[in-house]
Amino acid sequence: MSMPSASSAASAPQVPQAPEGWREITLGQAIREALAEEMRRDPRILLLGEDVAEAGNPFKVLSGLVEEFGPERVIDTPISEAGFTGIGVGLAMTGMRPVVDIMFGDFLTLAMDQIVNQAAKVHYMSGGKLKVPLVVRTTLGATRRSAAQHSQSLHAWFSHIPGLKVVLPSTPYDAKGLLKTAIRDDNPVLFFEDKMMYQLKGLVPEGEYTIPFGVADIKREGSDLTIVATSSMVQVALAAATELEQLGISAEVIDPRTTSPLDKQTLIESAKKTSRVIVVDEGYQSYGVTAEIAAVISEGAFYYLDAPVKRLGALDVPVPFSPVLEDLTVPTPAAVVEMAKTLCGRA
Amino acid sequence: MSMPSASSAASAPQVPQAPEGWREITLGQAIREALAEEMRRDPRILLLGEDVAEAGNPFKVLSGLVEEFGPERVIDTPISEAGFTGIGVGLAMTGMRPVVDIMFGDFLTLAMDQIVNQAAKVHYMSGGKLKVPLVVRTTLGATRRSAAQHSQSLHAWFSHIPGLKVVLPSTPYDAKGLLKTAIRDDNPVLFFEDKMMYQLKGLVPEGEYTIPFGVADIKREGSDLTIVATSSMVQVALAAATELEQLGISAEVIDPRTTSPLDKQTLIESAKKTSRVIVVDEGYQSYGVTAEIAAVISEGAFYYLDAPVKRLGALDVPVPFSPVLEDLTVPTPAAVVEMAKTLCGRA
Amino acid sequence: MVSEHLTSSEGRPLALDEASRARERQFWLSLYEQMLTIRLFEEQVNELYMSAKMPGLAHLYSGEEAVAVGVCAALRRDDYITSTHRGHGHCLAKGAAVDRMFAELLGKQPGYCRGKGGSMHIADQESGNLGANAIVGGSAGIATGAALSCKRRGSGQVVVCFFGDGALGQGLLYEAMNMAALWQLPVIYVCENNLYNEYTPNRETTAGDMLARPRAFGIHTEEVDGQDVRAVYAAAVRLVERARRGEGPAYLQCNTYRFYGHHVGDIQRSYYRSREEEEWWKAQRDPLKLLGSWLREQGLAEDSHFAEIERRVRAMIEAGVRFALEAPYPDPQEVAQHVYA
Amino acid sequence: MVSEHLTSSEGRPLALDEASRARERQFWLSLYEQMLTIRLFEEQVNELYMSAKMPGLAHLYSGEEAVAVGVCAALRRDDYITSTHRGHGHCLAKGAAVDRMFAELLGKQPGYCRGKGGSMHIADQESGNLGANAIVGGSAGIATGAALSCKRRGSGQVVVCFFGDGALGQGLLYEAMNMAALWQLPVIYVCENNLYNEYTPNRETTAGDMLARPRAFGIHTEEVDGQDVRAVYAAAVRLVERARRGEGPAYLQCNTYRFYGHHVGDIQRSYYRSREEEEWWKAQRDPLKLLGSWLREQGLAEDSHFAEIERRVRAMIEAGVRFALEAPYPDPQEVAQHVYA
Ligand SMILES: Cc1ncc(C[n+]2csc(CCOP(=O)(O)OP(=O)(O)O)c2C)c(N)n1
Ligand SMILES: Cc1ncc(C[n+]2csc(CCOP(=O)(O)OP(=O)(O)O)c2C)c(N)n1
Ligand SMILES: [Mg+2]
Ligand SMILES: [Mg+2]
Repeated sequence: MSMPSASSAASAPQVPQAPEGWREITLGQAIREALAEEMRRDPRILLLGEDVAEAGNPFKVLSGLVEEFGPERVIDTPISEAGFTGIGVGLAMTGMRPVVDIMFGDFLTLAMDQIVNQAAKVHYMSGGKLKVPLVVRTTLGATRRSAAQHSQSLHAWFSHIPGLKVVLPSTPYDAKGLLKTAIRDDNPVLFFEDKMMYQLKGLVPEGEYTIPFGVADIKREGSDLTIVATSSMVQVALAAATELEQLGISAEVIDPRTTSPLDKQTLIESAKKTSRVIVVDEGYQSYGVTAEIAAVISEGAFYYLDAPVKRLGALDVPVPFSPVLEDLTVPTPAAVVEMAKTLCGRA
Repeated sequence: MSMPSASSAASAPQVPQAPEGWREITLGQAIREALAEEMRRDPRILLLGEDVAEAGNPFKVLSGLVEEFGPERVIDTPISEAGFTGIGVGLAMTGMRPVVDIMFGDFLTLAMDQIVNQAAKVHYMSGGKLKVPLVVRTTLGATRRSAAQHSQSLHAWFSHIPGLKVVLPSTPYDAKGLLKTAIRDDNPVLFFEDKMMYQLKGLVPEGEYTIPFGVADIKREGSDLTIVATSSMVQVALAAATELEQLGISAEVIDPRTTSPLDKQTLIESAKKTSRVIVVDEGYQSYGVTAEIAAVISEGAFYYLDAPVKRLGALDVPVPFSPVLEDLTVPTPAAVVEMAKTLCGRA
Repeated sequence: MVSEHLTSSEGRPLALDEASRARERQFWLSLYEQMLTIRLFEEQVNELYMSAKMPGLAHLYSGEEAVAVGVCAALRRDDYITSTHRGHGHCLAKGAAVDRMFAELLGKQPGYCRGKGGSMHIADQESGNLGANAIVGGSAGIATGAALSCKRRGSGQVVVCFFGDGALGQGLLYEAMNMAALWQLPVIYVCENNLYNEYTPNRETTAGDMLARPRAFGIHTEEVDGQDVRAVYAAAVRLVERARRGEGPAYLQCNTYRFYGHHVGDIQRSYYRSREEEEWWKAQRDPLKLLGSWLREQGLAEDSHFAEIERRVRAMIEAGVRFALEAPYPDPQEVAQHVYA
Repeated sequence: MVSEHLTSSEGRPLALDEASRARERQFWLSLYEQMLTIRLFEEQVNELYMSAKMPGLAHLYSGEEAVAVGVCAALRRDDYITSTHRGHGHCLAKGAAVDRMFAELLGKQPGYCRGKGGSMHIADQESGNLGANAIVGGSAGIATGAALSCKRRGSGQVVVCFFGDGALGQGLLYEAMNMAALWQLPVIYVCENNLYNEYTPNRETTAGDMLARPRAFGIHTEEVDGQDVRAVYAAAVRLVERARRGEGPAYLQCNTYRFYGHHVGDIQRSYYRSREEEEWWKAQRDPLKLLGSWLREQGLAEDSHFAEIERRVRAMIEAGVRFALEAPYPDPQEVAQHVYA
């Protein structure tokens, strides 16, 4: 199953009426629906985290779940990220399927040992005998005026670690389908939600669906330029693509959806087709996700590229509080457009 | 000041006699000398970590320091990586210059919050008022048959974080000079020592010297191919270069020495000269240091490259215990030679 | 500030000569003024949020003023504190100025952190504030390290580590307390127990006996009514002197309550705490009212004193807000400054 | 195995009828045999290291056998344990086979983890061993999570989390214990207090009263002579039954001693502990000798029993080593297998 129209998902708010069998919901609702449907299907699924029950987590993404599933399955924890992530690992190793909520992606710093040295390695170290079907749901993204310790996008770290899978949904449709896949996966999965996107609306089908990992989605087709964008940056890329269209530049926007596994093939094919590539991601640029994707494309499409692959990540600075500074740290449609114009010889 | 001969440092064991004013020491000794000399110079320097005092740390790198500087300056801690790293941050913010010892690089997972959310951001968040002159010494590298939780090379994570500097010495000369610079730096510095290299010998001058950060070192000059290699991989690259010489391929070996700051200029210049590049690093390959360096070179030397930049990192698997498997996960001279031959059209 | 002040908690007026009475009056009124400054500062913060003039969120300290003020009154200016996401009170009590704090909250250039830190990261080296921390429990190590620094430098400084009851969930705190006890460091862990971790009552997050925890690590532990600034001050003086004498770390639990929501946007609170509970604390346990009543009962202060203080504080707050609203934003190029020293 | 065994610790022979005596003999001799298995297993590990047949290092459990054996004797096969870098004893006591363990230690394909885990990561799902952990304290969360799983599944299983005294330095342990206490989970934290964290005596790393720590979190806490397998077993039975009845977590501190170095390569130990200390423990507090003497005093066993057991164990160990030495290494392609399930 796929979206009725790839680009309509991204620009759903403009669609006057949802097509037959599709509904418009927010990304936050998509997450909640995925959790609720999966929890109905499989009693082994538990949620754990800070303020996940009555409070429904600070972004209200989990509202209603404790009412439906009870406090035995939606569990408020102390402020102990390492501890309850470890508990998630132990649950997962012994027949349960926990979904752990790390309120802000920045707090992953506290749970790194449990995620990286334990969850990621148990299956391998045990020679394939033990499994860790654990989902860690968390956030990324800046511009919420939350300053340096509540604004980071640390997904590159996890993409670097074998044994982990990393998911970066950019639409309600993707969020719902990918979260279901994450929950059914037998491996530890890091699921990053952009906190600025919870209100983003988009279409999802009525019935059940899942989206496989490792399959990039072409959010918009184009022929002059490929923009590879992740999570929050997909909307930025689409906005840039719309502007570029005015300038007669046809941009293809590709969302890898999972950085691990990474659908190298689709990225390379697109690069071969357009010969020009920009990679946009909200993590710090240096040693971030844009580096891997750029390296993969530079190698895989080497003989087809007309210009170097350009990268646009967050500025390499701690995220400042002041709005006038913070807004300078995150890639914008304007910055993508500028880069695209230069790349296409229009600057 | 620079080495009497760049290549002789790397192959020091073959040098029959040290030139006037130079001594041959091991990398472990170089570390110890740097610490001892700096501690004599500056009473604000303290060492903290597990078994750093009488035991001299498990690699015996610190032997003799507690005897000279006493337990007030060489402090055995409980097994509390987060706690004593945090203590290091607090010391650094209030006029001391701590050097914290994280016994195995894998245990950095426990101190991520203190390093990344605290140490790295204090200066910026305080608008430049507070400083964190903290050195975190730790290890990287596999093939010690220590399995998945004692063998990782996690330096890419820290290279990704603005506010941190990351140092990867590959010779006794570099280790001593870079560690002194790290200790004198007013920022948090991650200093990674390859645990297989503590016995590596090389020349150091008698007197005082430091090595600036962000200056790559050309360990061997060449014209057909550039091999960028970090830490443990420098010796691998030099061994490969020697073999390649037999085949008539002249390889330049460049060691960035610090991944943050990264001396992009020197890398790009070399790539422009040779037109072919291999990047070798012992971290997991995906989303690792090789990605950033390859991306930087692919972009910066785009119009000069005859072939795609090739990357050789550790296999993307948790490090296995079994020697027959572990040895397959780390780049070898043979693998570099193979790659170089293909790249130069000799395969 | 570490003079001896009478802290008899009964209503009975103290028998003092005039000079002592004047000193008493002056001291307690200065604490009253600090608490009022925090209270009115926070009112303005809420106002700035409601009128969409402040970016982001803020966690108000109203209701808990006696803790910061009572503890900091026992400190020297060069003593250190570390603070939390709910840090405005600590900042002010330790000596920060209202105008530069407002400027910081608005992301303006004259702010304490040049607008880069914001509400959750105010630091002010000059008044010994090593910074607020948006990671719950995140400064336990920093405070302990600062204490080791004081000890090694022989500076006679002490360190206060403020944190909420929620930080008891963080393992780092125990790691740090263990080392503080082992090395007998001059650090005082001040737990502001306001009964909630965000939206969850701490009885659901905190097993066993809170006070037994620091004690188990060999740390001298006390508990105090965090709404009674005289009691907080007395305890702080004791523990600070102990620490300064080299007798090691202490833990002070201050039982308190936040009058507002977890942050300025937390308006609907009935699902986690009742309006009655809130009303009771505000009516019966307001630290300003409690100190005010005592001062009146003692005949140490009367309406005119309080009116004068309120006028002064309001004027300062107003001027501070105006300063901040008119202050410039940082120059765009500052975004890349201060990443490295 | 959770039958009731008499555990009078005095020398006085027990008054039992013949059937009971036979059961007693059988039970305690089986524990003796397990302890001896561990002892001789470790002797071989040291031997394999010394003769350069084993890759890497290993942390020997010799001297501490009574802890693993006493505790695991109180467990069902489907109960879980988590183990440590010093984990061979736990593995064997929980039911792992000697040959596959040796194979793992040599990095061979028939090893418990196909050679991928090695000494510090042996896991054996079939005997309920969730794995050794090379991160000190690293399994505190895992064990606690497994206990929550047991409770949610209503399986009646309990979990034992083994760790050394050094793990008391890790904050994770307190985070996990807090939740175990809050949620009344069936987990028993077994602290193997062998006095040292690697090369540092734990009095230099552990402030306050160790046992007060779990207690502060509301956890039932006991301490036992870890060299006396009968005492360990009795305590474990009590705590396991408690946990199985749903009465919540417990903490059992077993005071013990490692006879060898921190790891096989730690030969020069005099800078951190004296030879006299080591000799005293080996002579006076060897768990095998202690149980053997008691069995003899009770008239429950005599030389021939012990000789028979030793023959059997030695044969098994020898066969195991041979098996492992002859076993194939994993196929090179296995390197990329099992990264993902
Ligand atoms: C490590 C971490 N986890 C979670 C949060 C989100 N958070 C912010 S404040 C808070 C509650 C803190 O409660 P407490 O320590 O009692 O302080 P209070 O807000 O009551 O003053 C939480 C969970 C955080 N900032 N840091
Ligand atoms: C997190 C972490 N820090 C440090 C180490 C290195 N290390 C291995 S064993 C050990 C000492 C452990 O002491 P204890 O827990 O008492 O166990 P014992 O070795 O005495 O059985 C240390 C520090 C580690 N493996 N993990
Ligand atoms: Mg609170
Ligand atoms: Mg020990």
